[in-house]
Amino acid sequence: MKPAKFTYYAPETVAEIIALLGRYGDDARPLAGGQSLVPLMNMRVARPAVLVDLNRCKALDAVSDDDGTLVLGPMVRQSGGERSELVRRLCPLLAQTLRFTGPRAVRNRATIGGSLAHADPVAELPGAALALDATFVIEGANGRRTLKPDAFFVGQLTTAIEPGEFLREIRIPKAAANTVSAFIESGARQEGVAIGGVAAQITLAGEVCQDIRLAAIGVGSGPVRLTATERTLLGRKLSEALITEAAKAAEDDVDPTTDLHATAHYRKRLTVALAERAIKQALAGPRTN
Amino acid sequence: MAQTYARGPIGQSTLRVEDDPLLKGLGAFVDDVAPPKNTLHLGFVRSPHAHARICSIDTSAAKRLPGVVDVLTGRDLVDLMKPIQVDPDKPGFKITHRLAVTIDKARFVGDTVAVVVAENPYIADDAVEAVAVEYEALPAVVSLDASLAPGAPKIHDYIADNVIYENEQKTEGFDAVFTAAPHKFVRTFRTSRIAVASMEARGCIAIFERGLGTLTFWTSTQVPHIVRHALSEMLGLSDSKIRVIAPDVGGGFGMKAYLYPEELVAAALAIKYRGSFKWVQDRVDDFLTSNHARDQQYKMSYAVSAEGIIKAIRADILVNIGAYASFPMGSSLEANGGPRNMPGPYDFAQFAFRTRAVATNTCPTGAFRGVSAPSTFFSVEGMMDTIAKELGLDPVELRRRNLVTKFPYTNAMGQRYDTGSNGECLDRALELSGYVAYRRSQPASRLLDGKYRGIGVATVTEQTGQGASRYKERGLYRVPGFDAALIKIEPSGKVSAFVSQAAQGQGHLTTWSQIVAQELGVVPSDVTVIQGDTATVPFGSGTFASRGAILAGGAIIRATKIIRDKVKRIAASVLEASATDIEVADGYAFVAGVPKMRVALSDIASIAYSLDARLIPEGEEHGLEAIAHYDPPTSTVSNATHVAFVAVDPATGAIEVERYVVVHDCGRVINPMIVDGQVHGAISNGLGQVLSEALIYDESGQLTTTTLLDYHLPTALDMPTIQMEHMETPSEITLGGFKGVGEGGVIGAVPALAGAVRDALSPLGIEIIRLPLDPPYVLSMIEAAKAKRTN
Amino acid sequence: MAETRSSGYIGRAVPRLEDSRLLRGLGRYVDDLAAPPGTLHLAFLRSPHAHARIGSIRTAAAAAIPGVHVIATAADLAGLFTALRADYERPGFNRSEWYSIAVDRARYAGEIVAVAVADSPYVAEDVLELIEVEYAPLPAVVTVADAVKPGVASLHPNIGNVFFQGSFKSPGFDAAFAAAPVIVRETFTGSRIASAPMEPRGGLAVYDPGRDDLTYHATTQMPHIMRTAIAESFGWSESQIRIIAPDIGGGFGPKAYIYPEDILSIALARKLERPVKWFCDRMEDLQTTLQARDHRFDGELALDRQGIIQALRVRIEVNAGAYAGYPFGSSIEAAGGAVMMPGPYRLKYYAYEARSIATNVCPAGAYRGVSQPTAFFVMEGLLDRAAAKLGLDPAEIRLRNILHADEFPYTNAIGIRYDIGSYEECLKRALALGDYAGYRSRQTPTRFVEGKYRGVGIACFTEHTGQGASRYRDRGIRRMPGYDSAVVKVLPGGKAAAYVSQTEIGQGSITTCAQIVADRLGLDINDVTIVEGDTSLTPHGSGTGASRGAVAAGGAVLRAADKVREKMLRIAGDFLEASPKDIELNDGYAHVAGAPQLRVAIAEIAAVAHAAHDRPPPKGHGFGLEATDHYDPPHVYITNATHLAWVAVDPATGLVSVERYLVVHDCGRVINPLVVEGQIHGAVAQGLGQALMERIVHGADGQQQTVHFLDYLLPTALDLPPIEIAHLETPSPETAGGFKGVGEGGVIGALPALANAVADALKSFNANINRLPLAPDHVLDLIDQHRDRRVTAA
Amino acid sequence: MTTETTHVRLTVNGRVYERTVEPRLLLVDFLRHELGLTGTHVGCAHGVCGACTVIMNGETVRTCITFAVQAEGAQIKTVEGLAENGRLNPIQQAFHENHALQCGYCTPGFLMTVTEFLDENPDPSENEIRHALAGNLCRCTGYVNIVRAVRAAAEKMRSGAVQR
Repeated sequence: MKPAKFTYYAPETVAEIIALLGRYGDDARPLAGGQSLVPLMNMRVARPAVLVDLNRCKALDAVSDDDGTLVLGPMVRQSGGERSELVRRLCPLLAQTLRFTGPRAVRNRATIGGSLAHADPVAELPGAALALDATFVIEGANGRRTLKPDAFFVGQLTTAIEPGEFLREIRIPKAAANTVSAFIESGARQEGVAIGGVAAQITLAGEVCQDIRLAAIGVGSGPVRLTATERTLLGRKLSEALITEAAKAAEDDVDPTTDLHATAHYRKRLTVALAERAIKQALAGPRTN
Repeated sequence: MAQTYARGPIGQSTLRVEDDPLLKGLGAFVDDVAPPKNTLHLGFVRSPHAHARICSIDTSAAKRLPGVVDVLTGRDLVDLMKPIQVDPDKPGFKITHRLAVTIDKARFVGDTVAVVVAENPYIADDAVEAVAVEYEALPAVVSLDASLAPGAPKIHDYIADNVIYENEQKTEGFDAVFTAAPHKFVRTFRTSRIAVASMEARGCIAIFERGLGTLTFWTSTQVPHIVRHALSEMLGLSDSKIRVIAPDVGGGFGMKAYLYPEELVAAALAIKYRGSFKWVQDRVDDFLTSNHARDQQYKMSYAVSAEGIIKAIRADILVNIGAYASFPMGSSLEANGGPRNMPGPYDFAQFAFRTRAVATNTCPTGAFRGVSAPSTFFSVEGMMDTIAKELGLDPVELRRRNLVTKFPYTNAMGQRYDTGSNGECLDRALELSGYVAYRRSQPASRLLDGKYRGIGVATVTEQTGQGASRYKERGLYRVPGFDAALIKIEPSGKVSAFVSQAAQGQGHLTTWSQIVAQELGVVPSDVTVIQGDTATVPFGSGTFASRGAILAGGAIIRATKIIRDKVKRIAASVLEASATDIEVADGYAFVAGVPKMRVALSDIASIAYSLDARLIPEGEEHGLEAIAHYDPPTSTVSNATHVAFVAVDPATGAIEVERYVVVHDCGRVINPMIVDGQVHGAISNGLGQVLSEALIYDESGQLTTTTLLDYHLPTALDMPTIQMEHMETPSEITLGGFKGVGEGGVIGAVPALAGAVRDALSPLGIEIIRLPLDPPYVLSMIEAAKAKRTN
Repeated sequence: MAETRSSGYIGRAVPRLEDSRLLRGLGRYVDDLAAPPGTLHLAFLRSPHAHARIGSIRTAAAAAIPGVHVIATAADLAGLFTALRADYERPGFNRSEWYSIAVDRARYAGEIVAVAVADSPYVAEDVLELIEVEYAPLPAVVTVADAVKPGVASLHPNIGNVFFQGSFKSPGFDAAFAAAPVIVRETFTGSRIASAPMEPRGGLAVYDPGRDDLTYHATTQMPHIMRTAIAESFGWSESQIRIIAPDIGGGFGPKAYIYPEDILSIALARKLERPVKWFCDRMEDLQTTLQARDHRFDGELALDRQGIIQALRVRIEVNAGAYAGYPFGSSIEAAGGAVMMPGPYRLKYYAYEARSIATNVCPAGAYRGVSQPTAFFVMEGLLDRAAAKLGLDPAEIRLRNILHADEFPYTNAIGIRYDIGSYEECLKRALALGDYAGYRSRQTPTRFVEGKYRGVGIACFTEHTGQGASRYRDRGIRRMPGYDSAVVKVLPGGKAAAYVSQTEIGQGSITTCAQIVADRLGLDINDVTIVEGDTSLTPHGSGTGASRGAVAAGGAVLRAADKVREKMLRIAGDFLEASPKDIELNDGYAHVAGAPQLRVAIAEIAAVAHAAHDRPPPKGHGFGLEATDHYDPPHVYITNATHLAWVAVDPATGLVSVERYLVVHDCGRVINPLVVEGQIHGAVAQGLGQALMERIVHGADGQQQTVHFLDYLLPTALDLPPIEIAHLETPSPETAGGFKGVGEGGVIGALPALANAVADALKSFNANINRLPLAPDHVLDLIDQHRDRRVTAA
Repeated sequence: MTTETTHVRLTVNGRVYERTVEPRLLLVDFLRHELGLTGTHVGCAHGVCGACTVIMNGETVRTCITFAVQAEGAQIKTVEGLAENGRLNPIQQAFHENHALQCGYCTPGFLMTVTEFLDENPDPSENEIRHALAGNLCRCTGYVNIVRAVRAAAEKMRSGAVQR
């Protein structure tokens, strides 16, 4: 398990990054935290001819509040994001999700942008991004374009980022007042790689569900929105019984496949259980101001 | 010759297994061993003064050099190690201490004053130069006479007369016998100081393994176990955490049977810095600091009957021991070596001696092949030649009248000779050399074709294979005396032999494999001998003092017997026979007389190691190995006659050795080719001592011979062809009947060559009482004699 | 056992001597060793097919890479070594061989087809990618059922895919079985698992062409056996071979084997006359290090109406993979399970049939506990089913059958003798410490508490430890000597060293051996050096495995130390003018009992013995202070234990969490409680992994799908509960020192305890726990089935 | 920025090292085989087992999935840098006293993880300890004694801090 040879660049500006990505096109891969890419390179499953290391570019790891939108540079480290006061305040679900993205040593290095761009179907952040209705800013030689999650996540390990482009920014709308959220997941052991997980963000008016976004992971080629459950709950008072019933509807939203870690049937069952728990856990937590 | 021995691998000139790697350049001498990464290199700042007070040492400039890691003085090291102390608290001994790096005074040129630690040996040399030492020079004593002179400067403050060791003994009734004898002869003989000059100088690598807290110490030594024990004692690290490895050693000859200060320093620094340190000596440093030898004086007084029968001998011996007593042999080794060897092959009852080891401001002296015996027999045989001449007897005739020919015999020192062949050896040597015919045709002038030509005959003994009791008697507590062998028939049926000794070229791997093979009924190529590594081989003494064959051979014989008996018992169980009926040969155990009823050793090994369908017989321990020690009860005595023919060029004083004959008896010969090699090499060492080798200190104590241009080792041109024959009179004391052989060649060569020159120059009235007989000295004697005659 | 006074190190919780260097990062595992100058790196091209004929191999493109030295196939290495063969030739065993590189045919995905030697491991991997091999895939047999179908081609000549088969039936079995009124039967299967030591396998072969000898540093538990195997394979003398097992990062059984990589690296080191190094990566380790526990056990337990066991019958099938490994051969799992099955209960009638079957997957072999975890998964599972059927509490049915203290020595149904034990006491103690009765009394029929189903499981078991030569011969294992050896020396300076034939692989044997030596010789433990794992330094013996360290190696150390002790006492007696039997050794001194001022330092005794003293050694006793001794335990020694596990099952996720775990254990005389507890903790964790999450999955084509730690799951700190341990000490009256083994017991108990606990928790679902692992999807299925699966009556 | 080799300069345990390496050289191979600091181990080379954990610029990282070139200018602390004046530090000592290691292969990774953890959370609960350790695999100890050792180290370090 040693990576194949590659040409290495460590540009310090965005312009250089774009120039390099443009020059090498399909041969180049941006290197963010590397926590998913380098294992694949070690196994020689991934073997980019050119690696453009984003870690030296200072402009990419900023967290800011752009008038009510949380703006994240792609190189914000996952452990840094979790600790960020701004993230916690504007976007509690993201902070909650970041606790689950891996062991501390991995999160110290792994980036928010890297995980989103990697688009692993069992990764937590794409689920959160979907629930948060994040906007993905992609930049390349032809300038910037923005995509919503449904357009960004194309398939397993595939996003809409084209050769020559990279994920330049993630923009997440600030959670509205009276919003609650939770992320939970479950795996084959007490913690670790998830089999499935659910991110929930609910905005309440009193006890009534005013807005709700639920996203499940591990049940498709990318994160899946649990629209049937959402529909059942939207505009209604969230009683325990209603939540249980609504969660059952999640079965209709997902169409998972069987793999090493679980059967399709199990994944459906798990999604239902986690949806119920995520909603209940969110409701048990504090509301945003 | 009561015992007869079966034919087998012993006695064959088996080609050496050592040779293949050495011939391919695959030997591994200390400097060939790859040291770990980041190994640091040592350099030693040597005193340029023979005797000086150290006033100050400024290490700052040296420390500033890039690549210099540290510079340490004696004071920095004093807490890391105990001083070297060797001699016992017994009458005659004075206990001395030596600091590996001296603090107060330098006591010889080469005494160590500071140590540098650097990233490579080049920088180490730079740093040595950059250490500034301020000395206050003191008067130095170099010679025996100067050291013993009244009011001579003291080498060690606590030794008033510079005599470190003294021993005086006299047989009962000596004075009366001496006085009563009709003839008295007195001569004083001197032998020069010589260097061992092994082709590989000294060196060591000390590797401290931080994880395990262990020290692996590679060193060019003859005595790895003694080094380990000494390091343990002086550095305070458990000997179980020290592994001493003597890799290939490029010659030792006794000089490497010592622990040296550099070894202590390297090991101490490795422990202190938890790292690796290496030091490899250069030739100049070797001449300055590796133990010298044979700076001795023998005043011999003989009382002889009218028939030339020796009645009594008195000897007064002085040994220049240099600045310090060395570990582990101490100050008494050479001083006692003289009287111990002096009785030699001759029969006399009355003996008196006084022997003293005298300190001087010179490099310490110690063991070199034969220790004192070459000087002793130079003196003894010199006396025999002189007495024969004075009494008008042929030198051979005088010897014959005095030789011990009946065995067992106990000499005047109480040493028992179990068997020997002094007379037979002499007869055969005379026959081979054509002595009688030579004498008959020899002109009285000794001049033939413009050169003085003469013949020298020396009959000598060699004390070999000493055990623990002998060393304890001599006060050499640091020399265990015994050796050991651990023999294993491995699961495959092949054999491993782990022997406590460490070779320096003698061919241990080959000879031991022959003994093992003989005793276990296998072929030598199935035997692998392992030696020189304290981690793998059992504890023992090491290789020096012609003890290899006897001690290792004895231990091997004892260990193999245990295994053979076990093989027989297992075979008996397999073959359903009685163990007493089983014989072992050719890789099989078989029922005596029924060779078809047999079981292969490899099968027996499988059973013994529980790798077979058959379980080991009830009551039998697993494995097929045994360890045994051997400690011979006394010395064993080899004997030889050397006959040398020389020609002396009166114009140049140059001596040419024209012919050389040796008849030698070292008991049962294991490998004649290797014994021949030992004798050849030793003769060349003796030839060097007689003809050319001398370390010369000037009056201030500076060594003037510090290169191979100044110190003359014999070359192929100097050595004659050697005609050799073996007699085999097995010892009745030692296991296997072996006697030692490593040193005999020097012991015989020195008196034989000196005697031949004496014979050649006898018409001139020249007495040969001093060595070496280098051309200027010989020419000066010839010229002086001629001048005397013309006067 | 001669009871003499000791300085009390045996039995003390001495912190380990091994730790200091390991904690500082100064351990020396194979890949940490400073590679000698000129070292080349070896990488292995492995068959991607489970079964394929190998056609042409093209290496030209690969050979053009700068830094490559050699690319070799079987043809290039022909004649350098021979195949390894471990089994006996006797009825029940079918002869097969394992050649280290595939010739013509690859028999499992991962088998080596070619090798590359290069300047660096990076380049070596580059080279592998460019070697082109033509494969003609053949049908792969992956399961036992497939392998023995009529008409399936044999993987090895003339074996019909049966490596081994054996059977046994007690006289009178049929009648006893037929007469029993109650019979429970079930088929139990375990998943194939990996030992997954944290350090994968590796080796560094240094061949000295000058001396024609080899030093091979290897991740091995059994250097002496490896040396013999290599000598045999290469036709060398063992004298030419030195095997060094440096620090070993976990062994657990599979590192007791000789692997193709070992043989190939040695062959290449010799061929190239350069040091050759290899180090498996995790993917290679998971695919090619011997796997284990691919078992199917059909068990039938016959009882009377009081729940007293009448007879037990079991049929065992083991998927042994493609080859029989050296040294344990093909029978270790199949025959081992069968022999160890009878356990701690009174059982007179026993019958088994067992076989090992060859398939196109990675070879299987010894892994901590070998087949005992499965055997007790079966036995304890059947007992719980019988209890349910009879309306007895699981504890009660065990109490009715378990052997009592007054029944020892006891010879079980297949003739294995149990010397002594505390079987009943262990169970009772565990029930008391766990407040079992209280827990049961609080339990509801649904077992549903605070959102989870909660239950308790009991497992009683025996652990076969310290087997000697005769046991291995009985089992048909020829290459395992069975005895162990030690050389104990007191060196001239008075400190001690012991050279032991076993190998430290993390179990703390350096410390425990040092305790024995220090105890017997009256030395401070810091003055004792223990050397293991080096065939040049240590005496011949078996090595580390099968819970034999304390018994066999510990016994050898004890015996050798006592010989040295005796000599020290004689010398001390000489010094002190006292009888040796009145002398005690303590704190570095020998002193007259009751008169501590009458003493002589052990350092002085050592000086005398080594002729480094003016006092001679006592006449007739020879020089040195050292002794070699061997210990071949005459039988097998049975350690016993009871495990109790409390679990909670999340009905929404199927995730099982272990909430409490209790072990009461008796391994005879305990040398170091700290070390014994560590062994139990680790083994329980491995049992927990097997019970709850670990599984190697093969596709129908024989491809292994779980090749890294993202797919092959090991338990983490979150999965393990704190483990409570109580020791009972019933010293063996037969072994040296009274020691019994302990290394494997934790796994053996954890499997049945956890399985039974989950079954108890899911009692209301009548969940049939007969298959492992109890992974979330499996558990959720069990809950979902929710149908009455009553235990089948006879 | 080149194909073949790149220059790296970094500080490990207070000592500055400079080497020229291939960009693909993993940081763990660099530490182990270029610098000879073999205390850091490779257990999986895919970032799961945690054996290769070191502290880089104040935070734990997995060196088997980091390239050496990426450590240019970094401050790294490895297990070899933990002992203080040759003495085991309180975490190491607690591991020793509580028998928290067996084969020792994974131990350096645990020590580095615990170093960061106790630095941030000096008084952790058992549950917090288990979560902090969950990214490191151990196959020998069952984690029982590692958890104990972390608790003991925390106590010792807290009491030490009070004394100071």
